[in-house]
Amino acid sequence: MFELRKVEKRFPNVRALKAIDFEIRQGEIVGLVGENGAGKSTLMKVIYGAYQHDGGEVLKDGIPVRFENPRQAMQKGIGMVFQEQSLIPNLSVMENIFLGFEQQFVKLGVVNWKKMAAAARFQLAKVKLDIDPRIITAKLSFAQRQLVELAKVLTLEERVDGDLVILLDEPTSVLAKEEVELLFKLVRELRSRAAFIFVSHRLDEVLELTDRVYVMKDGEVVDHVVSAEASAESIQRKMVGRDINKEYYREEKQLPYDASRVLVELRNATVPGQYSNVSFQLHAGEVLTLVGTEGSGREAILRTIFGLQKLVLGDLAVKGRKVESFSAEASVASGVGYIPRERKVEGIVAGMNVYENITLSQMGNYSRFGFLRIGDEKATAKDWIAKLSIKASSEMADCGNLSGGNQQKVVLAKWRSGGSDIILLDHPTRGLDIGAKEDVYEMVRAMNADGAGIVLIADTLEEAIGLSHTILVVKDGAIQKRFDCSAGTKPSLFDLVHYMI
Amino acid sequence: MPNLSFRGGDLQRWAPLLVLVALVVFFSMVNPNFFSLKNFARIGISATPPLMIAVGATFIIIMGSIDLSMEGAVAVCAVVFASIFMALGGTLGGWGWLALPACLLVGAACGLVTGAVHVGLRIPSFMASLSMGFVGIGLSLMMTGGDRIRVEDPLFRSLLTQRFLGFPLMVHVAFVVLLFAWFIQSKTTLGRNFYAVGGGEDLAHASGLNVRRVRIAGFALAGVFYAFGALFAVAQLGIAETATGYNFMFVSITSIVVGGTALWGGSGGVWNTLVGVLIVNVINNGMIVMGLPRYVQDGVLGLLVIIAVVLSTDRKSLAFVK
Amino acid sequence: MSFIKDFIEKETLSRRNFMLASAFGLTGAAAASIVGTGRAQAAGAIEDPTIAWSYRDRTNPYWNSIVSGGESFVESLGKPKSALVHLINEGSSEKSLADVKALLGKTDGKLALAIDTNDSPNARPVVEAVVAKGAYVSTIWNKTDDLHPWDFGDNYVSHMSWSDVGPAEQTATILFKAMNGKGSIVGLGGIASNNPAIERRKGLDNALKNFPDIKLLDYQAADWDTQKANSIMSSYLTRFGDEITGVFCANDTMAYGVLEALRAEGLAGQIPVVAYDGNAQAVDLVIAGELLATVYTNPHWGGGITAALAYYAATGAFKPSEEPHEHREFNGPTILISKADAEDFKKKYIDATPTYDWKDFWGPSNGPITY
Amino acid sequence: MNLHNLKKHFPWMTLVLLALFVGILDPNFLRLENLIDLAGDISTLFIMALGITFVIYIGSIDLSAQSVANMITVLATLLLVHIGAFAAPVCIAIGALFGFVSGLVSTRFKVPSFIATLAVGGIALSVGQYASGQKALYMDATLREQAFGWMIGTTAGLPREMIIALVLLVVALVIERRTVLGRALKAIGAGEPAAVASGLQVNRYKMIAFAISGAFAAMAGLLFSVKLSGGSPVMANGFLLPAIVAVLVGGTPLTGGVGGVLNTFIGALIVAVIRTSMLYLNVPATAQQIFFGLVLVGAIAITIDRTKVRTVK
Repeated sequence: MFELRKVEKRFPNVRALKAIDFEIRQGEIVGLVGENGAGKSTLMKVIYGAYQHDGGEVLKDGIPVRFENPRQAMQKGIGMVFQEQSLIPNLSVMENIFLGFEQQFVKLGVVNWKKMAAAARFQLAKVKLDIDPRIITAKLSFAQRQLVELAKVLTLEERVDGDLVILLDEPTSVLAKEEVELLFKLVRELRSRAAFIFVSHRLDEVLELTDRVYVMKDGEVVDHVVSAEASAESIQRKMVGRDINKEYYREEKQLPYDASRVLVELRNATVPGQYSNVSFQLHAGEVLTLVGTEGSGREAILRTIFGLQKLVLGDLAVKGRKVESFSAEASVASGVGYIPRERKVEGIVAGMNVYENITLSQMGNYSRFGFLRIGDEKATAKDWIAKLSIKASSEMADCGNLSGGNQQKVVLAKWRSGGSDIILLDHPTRGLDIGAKEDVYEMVRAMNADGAGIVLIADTLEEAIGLSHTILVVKDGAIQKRFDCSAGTKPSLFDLVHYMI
Repeated sequence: MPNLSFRGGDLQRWAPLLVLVALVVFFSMVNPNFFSLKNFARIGISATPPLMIAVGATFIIIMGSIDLSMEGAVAVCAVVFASIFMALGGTLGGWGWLALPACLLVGAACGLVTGAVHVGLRIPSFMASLSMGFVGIGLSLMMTGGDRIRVEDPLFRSLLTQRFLGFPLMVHVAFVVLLFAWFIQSKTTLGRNFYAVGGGEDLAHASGLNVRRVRIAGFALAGVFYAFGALFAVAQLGIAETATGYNFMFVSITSIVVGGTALWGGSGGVWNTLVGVLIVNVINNGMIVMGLPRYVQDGVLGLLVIIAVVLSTDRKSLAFVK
Repeated sequence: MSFIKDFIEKETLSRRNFMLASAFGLTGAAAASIVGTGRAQAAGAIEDPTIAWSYRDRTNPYWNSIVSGGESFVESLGKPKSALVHLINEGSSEKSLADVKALLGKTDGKLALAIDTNDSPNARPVVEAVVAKGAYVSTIWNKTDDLHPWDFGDNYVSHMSWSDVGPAEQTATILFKAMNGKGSIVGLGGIASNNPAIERRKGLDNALKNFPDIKLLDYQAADWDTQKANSIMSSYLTRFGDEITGVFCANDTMAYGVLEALRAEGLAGQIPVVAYDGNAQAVDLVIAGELLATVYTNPHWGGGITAALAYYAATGAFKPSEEPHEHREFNGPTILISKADAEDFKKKYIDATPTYDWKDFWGPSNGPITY
Repeated sequence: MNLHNLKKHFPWMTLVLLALFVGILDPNFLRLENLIDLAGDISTLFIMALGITFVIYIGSIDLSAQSVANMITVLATLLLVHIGAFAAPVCIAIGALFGFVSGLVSTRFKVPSFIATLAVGGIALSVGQYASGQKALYMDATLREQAFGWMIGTTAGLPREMIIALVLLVVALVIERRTVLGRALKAIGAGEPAAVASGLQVNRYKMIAFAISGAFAAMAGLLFSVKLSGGSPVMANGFLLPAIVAVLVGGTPLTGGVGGVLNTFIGALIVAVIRTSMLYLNVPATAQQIFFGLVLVGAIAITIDRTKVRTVK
């Protein structure tokens, strides 16, 4: 029903898609997996019309088509559910659903809001979401927004003849377990209305949901398997092109921490509305993981340690000294480094090159009387590029053009080269492919070995368990349970979930 | 708890109006003459042309762009209107009325060109509109050779001279135009699309919205309102000239922001702009009414504008401000 | 017939140039080589200099009249109007100076410049730049008191200003008389630091001394701007209400704004207003009785004669340094226009532009500038 | 060298092409002496633009520069009588103070810089008007010569103001390229959240950027008042838009993070060439604004590097 034949896409210096063959039949759910940079997102953009292919052909119902923009793709029944935040926050839900297609509600130039609301309710019912369509989108939860997004794409059903193809780009990455279940149930039910292309890093989910899976690597489809017959390991091997080390989280390198050296101590720390009565110690060489759902208060704790949020009650002591004035600058000066979740926004400065990014937090070390010693900066950057095997053409490369994993390495290098020994990791592996994740785990162990303490908010519970010495389960702003997580005594997933919900 | 914060947000929304009320109360206390129908009518007259211009620019700012071409556009509209008006007999009684729609069309054309330059050449609106403003001033100069065109038709001037409920006709007509703007803002697809573009341009584009067309349409629409502003300015002074457009650029944008429409787009609207324009005009009128020396007026206006904006910005919701 | 006149004129000029050149003879050449660049031309050495007028803007009737005079002069030389180069500074002293220097560069000093320098401090650098290039300049309105044409030899030809104190006093007196010598007035001034704004205010103050029963309620700068004057006037109406029985405006364009503010309240023609500049529209308003009086400064003549002075000095038709001081700093003509003579005035100066002899440099002028 | 790499060279290529174009129509234009004069005359405007560059570089805008310069022409003239050459540092400090206040209002109270600087400019205007007694003031010739004589005249055939401007350019360039401050400003312009998360005191650096802009505006005002030997509260009128245009035409976009002071140098020269070209091309008086606007659109369309700017607003 929808088919790509030998599709090519070139960018200056890059052949992003090489002779892609891809097919989806009515009512199918097809998976699309691959490491970052394998060409998944380029392929998706070609499918929904954001990019135009340079070679080969795209066929809908056997007829060659060419989409100049997403709107043309939609008119052929191809819709996209974006990974995050593709709804416009300041508009109402119904306006978002019918954005660009308001004409059906317009009479003599006037929009009939009642009619639109009724139509929106009809769409929302398809995804089983019971909200007032007039509500401003910004007020919805993340999961709700995801469903609105799906409802929006499903409007194509009424609008176009023929069958729908809906792309789901990492729809589960920020959803809680039960929300994922709900979504999957919905997608299965909707098979009667549309075919789905499901793009995800989570192979277990891909195998669970889809009928077939396309595996991409280096701009090519390297494999194409039937889900029921495939295993996560085999797909992973195809994606990476090698075996995944059994010791994924480098547990064998986990050494006991130095309990005599307390780096950070929180005592009865309270920020009303965020968390209350939180106490813990972080030691040299320790990975301490805060586990909890989104909004449980773990981010706020991290922000407090970094000085972005002031404590209302209780104490924070960094290396034995009580923190009086909360500021990021003071925290950085006392050795705290922060690796934020929003890597592209808060982690690196796109438009600045590698050495500028690496020294950004510690320009004092590379300057005298306010003047920078650029030679030293470059030397340090070269050092760390080698040390962390950052794939960049040189220390002069623009960080905005690096891949996600290499950007993350630059952020790590920024703090490590500055001698930070208290590292706050907020979802450090989010959106990274397996190879890059392994690199991050490697670095975590290396930092531990150097005596650094790490506060981690992990991407998955497995990651939390694998990396930690200590796990604190946070719920509703309070620490519910402390798990000792030293090598060999690790708790199970179930143990954690029990206290989380 | 969330209920309470919601009410806080609401208070912020009404802040510009409260500032306006506070200013009126303050000036009335200093000089009771301020609080009179006659003075409100005077404020109404001086606020009418800038209101029209600010309303037009509001749509642009909602889109997250900026328009600095109003001085040129107003000059062109005023001069074209007066030229046609005089050529067709110089009175609304005769064929002269044709100059009114012609003026609005010219305004739309000015905006269309600015929008097309901005979108077509992918030049930031700041520079595109600034440059087209120069071109507009130049065009009006070419048409007039620098002379003034006097429009003395009593019928047209009745916009200023005839009163209804204590206010000149132009104030009433402007209010109707304002309702029209509100209608566009809230009841039409185009109006809502401005908010979509301002709320997230790439998202809107990905949703299949023709953002380029919305942008150009926005500039053309703004041009129509500049034309209204030009008409009222001519009605107010009886003169159409290149200088008819002067002083409107910074005043209108200041008014928009003071009214609570954010420069980064996606929020606010024409009612905010009405309040903002009134705040600025009340301050200007009030400073003279209370007898402040001319040389401190610029400074006091600056201070009050800062205070008004501070009060009406929800600072907690902003990560940072450019 | 003008071509005959031109021919004779050219003949005289070139003969004179020839004579001057020989008179300069070796001394001139030696002087030039000492100066170094040889660019500082000897007086009268420039054949067919570029003629330029540098002024504030094109949107003001006053400057348009100035320009029309300049063009009329250029036409008297048998050249098209477009031969006059316009330097418009848009109220920016920086642009004014930069434009002059650029034009000096382009013409390599073969320039006869008439200029209002926009702000009085700007006059000195402009004159210095012109003199350094050996070009010729005549200024009007704005210059500092310590800057004098005679300190610069021939190249700074002349400065014309208008003594506005007297005429402004006259208009104020007319206003006060119309008010029967009692009541209260408000005033609107020009850009506060402009010379004419200051002088016109002084004229008002002088008149006030003679009328102790007239009270000046307030006087604010409206920056020569119609719209600003309009809103200030309407605010005055709120502040002072019926107290206002007369309005003094420092120029016509502001008076238009004042009149419209009055018209909006049905008060046009009921409160006497006086203005300054004598624009066509103002004269019509005087005839219509809405404006009590205005003062004509004959910008057409001023524009033409200033260019003529610079031009003829450049071509050597006369030698400025041989002229007395009162021929190098002098006041322009002022004609008071009130209801009685407005019709006559309009016929003579507005409906028909009088033809001027652009070689009669000082005929219509009004005595030397005194400090 | 592909088109992408070429893009960052577009500003100066535009300048050269513009200059050559005028030069072909009138070879007089390209005489060295003429070009030096041209560059010299744009100096004051350029100095102001240089300061504004720092503010635009962090993604804000400074509309107070002209009013600050106006005020400084008055204050410099007044102070000269009392404290002689010390007027210079005092004026620069006052300018920096006004800039700092703009920055404070913009960062601390989260008022958009467009409005904050416009308002602070109003305050500067009031100060200037009050201090001047609302008239034009003149410097005493001897005092001016003693205190600031070094600012005017020529050295080795170059106008001194141009030399001053070049020195300031070098200073600004060093600040931009070689100092912690410059690096911090770049980070703020290119990615403010990342700068915050790196522990930079973003607000302080922003305020410093505004203060620098104020200081440069004051220097422009000071130089201008010395050049004109006086001051008045309207003397620097007409500086603001050309100065901002110079920054933008040079290739520093309003979104910040890209471009810099060298770009402004090119931009100021482009503005000078466009302005002057009207004389050389005999553009009629009434068409000058149209010409300026159209050439500006053309220049901007060529010089901005759209690859670094995500959406064009």
